[in-house]
Amino acid sequence: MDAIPYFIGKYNYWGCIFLFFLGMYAMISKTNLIKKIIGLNIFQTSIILFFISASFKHDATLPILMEEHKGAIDPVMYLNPLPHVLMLTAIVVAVATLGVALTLALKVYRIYGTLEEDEINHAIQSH
Amino acid sequence: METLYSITPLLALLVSLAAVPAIVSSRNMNAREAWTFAAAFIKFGLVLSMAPFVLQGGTIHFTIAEVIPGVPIALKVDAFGLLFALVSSSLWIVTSAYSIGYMRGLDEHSQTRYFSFFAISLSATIGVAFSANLLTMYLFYEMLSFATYPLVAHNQDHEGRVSGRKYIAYLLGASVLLAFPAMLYVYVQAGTLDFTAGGVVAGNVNSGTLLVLALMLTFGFAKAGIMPLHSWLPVAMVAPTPVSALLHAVAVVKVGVFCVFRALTGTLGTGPLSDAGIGTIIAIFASITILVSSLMALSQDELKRRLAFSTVGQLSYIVLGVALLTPAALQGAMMHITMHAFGKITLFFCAGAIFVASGKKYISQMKGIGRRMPITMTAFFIGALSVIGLPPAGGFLSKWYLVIGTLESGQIAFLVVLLVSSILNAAYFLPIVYRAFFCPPEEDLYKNESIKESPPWCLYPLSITAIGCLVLFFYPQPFFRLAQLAVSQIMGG
Amino acid sequence: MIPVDIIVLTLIIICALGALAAKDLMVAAIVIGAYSFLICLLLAVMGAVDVAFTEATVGAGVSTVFFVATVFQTTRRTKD
Amino acid sequence: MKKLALILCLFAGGLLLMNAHYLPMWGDPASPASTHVSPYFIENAYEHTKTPNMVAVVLADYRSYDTMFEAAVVLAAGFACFFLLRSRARGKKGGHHYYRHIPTGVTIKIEEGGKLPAENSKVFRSIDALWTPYDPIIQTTCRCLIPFLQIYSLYVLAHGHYSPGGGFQAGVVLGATIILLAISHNLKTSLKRMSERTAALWSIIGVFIFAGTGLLCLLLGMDYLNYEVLAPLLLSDEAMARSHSILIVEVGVTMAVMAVMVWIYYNLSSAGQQDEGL
Amino acid sequence: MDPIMMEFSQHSPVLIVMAPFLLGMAAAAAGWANRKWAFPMAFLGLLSGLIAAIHMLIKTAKGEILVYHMAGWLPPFGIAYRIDTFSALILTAIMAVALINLVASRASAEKDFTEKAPAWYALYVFFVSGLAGMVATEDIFNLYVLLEIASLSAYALIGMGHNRAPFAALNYLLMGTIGASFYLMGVAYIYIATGSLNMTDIAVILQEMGPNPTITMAFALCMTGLLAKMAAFPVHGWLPNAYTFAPDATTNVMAALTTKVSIYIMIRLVLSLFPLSLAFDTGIIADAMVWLATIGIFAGAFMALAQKSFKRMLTYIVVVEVAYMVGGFWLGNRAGMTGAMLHILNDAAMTLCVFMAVANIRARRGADAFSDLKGLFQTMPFSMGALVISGLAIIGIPPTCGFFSKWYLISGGIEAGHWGFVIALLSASIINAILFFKVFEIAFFEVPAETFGQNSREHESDHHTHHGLPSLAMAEARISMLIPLIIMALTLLALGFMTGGIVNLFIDPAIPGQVL
Repeated sequence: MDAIPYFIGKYNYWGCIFLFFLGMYAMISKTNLIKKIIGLNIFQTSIILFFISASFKHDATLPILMEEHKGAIDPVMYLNPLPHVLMLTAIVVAVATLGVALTLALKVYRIYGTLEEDEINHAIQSH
Repeated sequence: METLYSITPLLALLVSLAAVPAIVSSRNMNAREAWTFAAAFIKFGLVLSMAPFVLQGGTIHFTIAEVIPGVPIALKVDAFGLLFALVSSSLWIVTSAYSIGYMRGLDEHSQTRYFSFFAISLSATIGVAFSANLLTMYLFYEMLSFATYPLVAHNQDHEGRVSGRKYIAYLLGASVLLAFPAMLYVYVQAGTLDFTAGGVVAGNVNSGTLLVLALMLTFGFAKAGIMPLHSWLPVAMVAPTPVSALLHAVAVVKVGVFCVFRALTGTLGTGPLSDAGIGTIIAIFASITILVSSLMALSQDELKRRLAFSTVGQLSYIVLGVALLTPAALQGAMMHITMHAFGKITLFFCAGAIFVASGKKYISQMKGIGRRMPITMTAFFIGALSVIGLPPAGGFLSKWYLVIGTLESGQIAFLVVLLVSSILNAAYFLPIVYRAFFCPPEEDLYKNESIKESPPWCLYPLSITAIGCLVLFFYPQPFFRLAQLAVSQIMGG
Repeated sequence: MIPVDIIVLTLIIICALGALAAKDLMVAAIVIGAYSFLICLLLAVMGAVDVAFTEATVGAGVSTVFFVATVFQTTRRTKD
Repeated sequence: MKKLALILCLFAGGLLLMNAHYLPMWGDPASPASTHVSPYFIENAYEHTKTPNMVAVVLADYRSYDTMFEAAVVLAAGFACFFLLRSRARGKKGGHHYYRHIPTGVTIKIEEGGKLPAENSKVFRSIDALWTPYDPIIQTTCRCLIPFLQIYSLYVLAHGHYSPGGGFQAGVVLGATIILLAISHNLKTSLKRMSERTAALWSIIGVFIFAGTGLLCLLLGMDYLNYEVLAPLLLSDEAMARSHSILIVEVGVTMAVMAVMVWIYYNLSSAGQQDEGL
Repeated sequence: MDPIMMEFSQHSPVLIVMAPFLLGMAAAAAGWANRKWAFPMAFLGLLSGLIAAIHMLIKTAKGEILVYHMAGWLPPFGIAYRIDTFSALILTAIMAVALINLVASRASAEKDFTEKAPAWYALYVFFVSGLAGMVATEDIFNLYVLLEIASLSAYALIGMGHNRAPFAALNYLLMGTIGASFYLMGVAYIYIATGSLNMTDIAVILQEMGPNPTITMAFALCMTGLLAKMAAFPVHGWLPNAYTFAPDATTNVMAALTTKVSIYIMIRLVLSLFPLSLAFDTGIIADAMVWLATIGIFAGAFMALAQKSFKRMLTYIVVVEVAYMVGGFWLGNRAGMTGAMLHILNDAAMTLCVFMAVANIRARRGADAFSDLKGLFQTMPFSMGALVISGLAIIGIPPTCGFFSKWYLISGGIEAGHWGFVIALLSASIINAILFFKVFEIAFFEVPAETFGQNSREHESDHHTHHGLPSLAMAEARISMLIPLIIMALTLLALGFMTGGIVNLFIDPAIPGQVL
């Protein structure tokens, strides 16, 4: 297998997987809650990218039917619309999760006066 | 063999359970105790009503629920079950009467709770007696453990707490860790748990596994009190005496040996057990228990504790009878359930009566008490005779059959065990009687003129059971016939 | 067309690392906005215009505003 | 913990990276994802619904049920933020208030316990504690921008059948205009335009339009969300009924998303007090 | 049945989700006008869900499998709901549990949340309908969306509790999102390999395709995600804090349902999506899972022993119960699977019961540290009675339902020769017994210090104290909390007796024939 087409053919997947685990690592290891939530954001967007990458087709156009094709449609001409729909949903779910996460972080801040996890744990233990 | 499908066993089981709401909601003591009596009599009547049919060799079946494929929760009344049910339900009536005297005499607290759980315990006992398979039996066995916990811990003091903890730890621990997995293993191998003549595992397991199963089932039903799982019984004596009397001389402990009996004969089967020589191993455990507990009983000063150790030994007689696996020994074991029940309950009633009347718990304080409480101590004497196994008390008969059983099986060592233990029994009972009647009373007995016979609610029951001990010697036929039938059913004859 | 994809994805990864490394949460919030915008670009490159549109409005727009609002209400300080 | 997380992520990441070898090449038109179900959508979407934008069709018709719950997730998030944060108690910013005397443009700080001007005073106006200097350029620009943005969002909504866009995008843009108002002026101004109560009600109504359309289909005797049955009501044939219904549900989505975005912003930016925002 | 009802009844698969959902929204909207209207709406919503569930239960019991095509599009193009006997059973359990808890929690919810109570009702109902949808749906992506709606509501419901709740909820959110995202990544892999999202369709494709590394990866991702969602042992960290600090009204339903539904999803994916050979043929995955569960049981049980408050102790028991089900299922034989599936139902019931009892205690005593439980058998006999029954069920004592699922689990372990798991289950019983008896002892033998001398009523002849405790005046929980609790306690017994019927009618048909 030729190295360059292989690299091009897999680079998207690699990038997404890297982002996926970067986000996860940030969620686990960062102590700042907002940083954790940023990790969460990266984590979720990586899946969106992954899904869309997987559904990409060379030499296909946007999934919006062109006037001249009405009647006889060749599926190879158009991109797969289904992953787009799924990821649209996933984005909205992600922003909803983000909203709730930030709300909780704000609430935590108002209770402990800090966003650092270790300081919060310390406050809980000393209480 | 005739079989009949009838709801009567379930009714007999439920009647005391149904009495609980009535007991709880009763407005005064008399109503509450009236409910208890009503339930007791109805229960006894129902059990008795099944006797004629069973005496003809029939069995009565009832399936409550199909819970696991091949293993329903089902009731079956056969001769052995009926024998046990008759003993416990008849003695419940007597004990109820005695409870009234004892509890009122001592002005005990939480009597409603006491009577409620007593009724539940009886339901569980009858349930064990009428179980058609190991699962049903296990169900009622556990129900009995939990229902008796509040009775053991009745005093709600530190001692009660410690005792209750030990009680539940031994019983629950053994049943969950030993009996339950053994039962499941049998189920996985055999696909059924019904009690059948000849057992259900024959051909499915090798003899090593069979030995493990037999030991797990024998020790798993720790209510049988085989050493080293016996020590819950002496500590359970902190309970009010009627509890000790009915539950820890009749219902609970007999449920233990009954379960061992059923599990060994009905599930594992007498055939496979004797083929593999496992009976002897269990018999050895039983013998050790008999001797050790008798020796330990000798050193107890508290009357109830001495009785408790005596019970441990007597229970192992029954287990020994089972383990010998010969018809006479089995019959003797079954008879001993009855005989020991009547004898030991009498003894406990007497101990309780002494406590109610004089507040005395220790044997050393009981010098000359027979002069103040002649009826009580006479009853005590009769009960002791029965437990020792001397005529003219019923205990003689059952012991006789056990002796024959040892001869039948040709294991003379166990005969020696029986004889030695009988001597020990005499050694720890007769001095009490001697001391009560023939020693001069202690100083404070004179000072406290109020000590006289216990209240009639205490006195009559113990007289009745004492007379029962004698009657059973002269007229043991019903139980005798039942035991014979049961043996033939168990041995597959 | 293909190199564009690789370049953008590389930039995305750099932005992600930058957002996580930033010592100021406000900076991190803004960088994550840029990250979202690049994602949107990559999506558009791959022909998912609807998704790109949504990501642009939701990810780069509203999410960033939410982040900024939260940072405003709490603190910009972070230890990592 | 950090090291453990790193090892875990490296291990699992390595596994996934190695596994990526078995994934179809990027852009491969013969991959199963492109050949199994998707051709059906591409071939039939227009015929079924007379809508060229396949994404809109799949979104609001083939997989409309998903989309409805997507709107529901947004609604739930709105409720969640409200439920968690909203409180009437004053925050930690201290008891002082800032007011502007409109005729002179002077800003006054009133310490705790001081006498506050009347709520509806024409002369004094309450301003945020995180007060930024009065900036006519930003305010005017935003004022000019917002109507155009709103019209654009309606265009995105209405033209979703033919071009990229649709309910979500429109809703977010519409919500963004109100957030923009809140940022450029202050929270009170936007609350006057769209109160919390309105936002909540709109979000519920929005989702209800979507779910209600489905319920109507069900009541008329077809499967849930099967728009075909609405044809007589919409005075059109079945394909057009689908097309129209897609618009209807997208309107619902727009309303819900817009209201919820604004609602979440209100709560986040004021930490639930809704007195002073960014 | 009259024609209108016939017409309507075929829609029960969608109504079970939509009726609660719509009425939940209505509860919020109506609650905005007048707070009093929120509860009836929510109640009505869950009630209609329950009716739909029971209706489906009856239908599936007759051997029917209900398939419902959303928007009329046939799968794999549209979204479908597919309800077999077992899902109908779980749906009924979900709705019943939610409804009972709604009634029981009304008072505490309205007290705790006052003006925000309508939002609580709405989120509660969203949560329940999300769970119901997860059970019913046949579309793996729809499952993700429903999972998220249930989770988002859950985060909010938890976050309003104790002072420490928001932080616990945030941790739960992070962990839950990791779980859900892993699942979504798995969906992506499945989609890449098959191009389909419908479970039945995928199963057919995978059957033809044979072994495939992408599918193996998808399997691993989905399972990892679900393990995090169900709080299986190494990733259980979020659960104890979240459930301890959540408001009681929330904890009751969450503890009873969340983890159970995740386990249901795991079972459904393994049995009806992935090829069985993938899960069980190599034996490595299955063995690893059972060992994980075994360790989880011990770890959870010992951590439960170390706790000082009752509610927190129970949360660790939830972790242990999860491990039962995971282990039982991965034994891979019929008995083990039956046990796991039966335990989903039983555990939902008994967890609800025990947490409701604790909620009652907390409502009366205001706290649940072990030292706050003194004298409870006298002051709250009915609640304690229910607590005892649920404790027995958790220990696994017949005839409560817990015994029978344990029966299947252990016999599955014996059949598979997995002695470690058998021993773990038995030890867990013992440890549970220790845990509960610790509580019972305190409640039975000890008396709150301040009541000595004051409250004891010595003159009633019946309560005269000989050497027992001084009598305490009865102070039971309010009737609206007590009656649901007693119903639940009786249900635990009834479920035990109905085990045979449940297994034969609902669980056995749902296990594929090739599982022996």
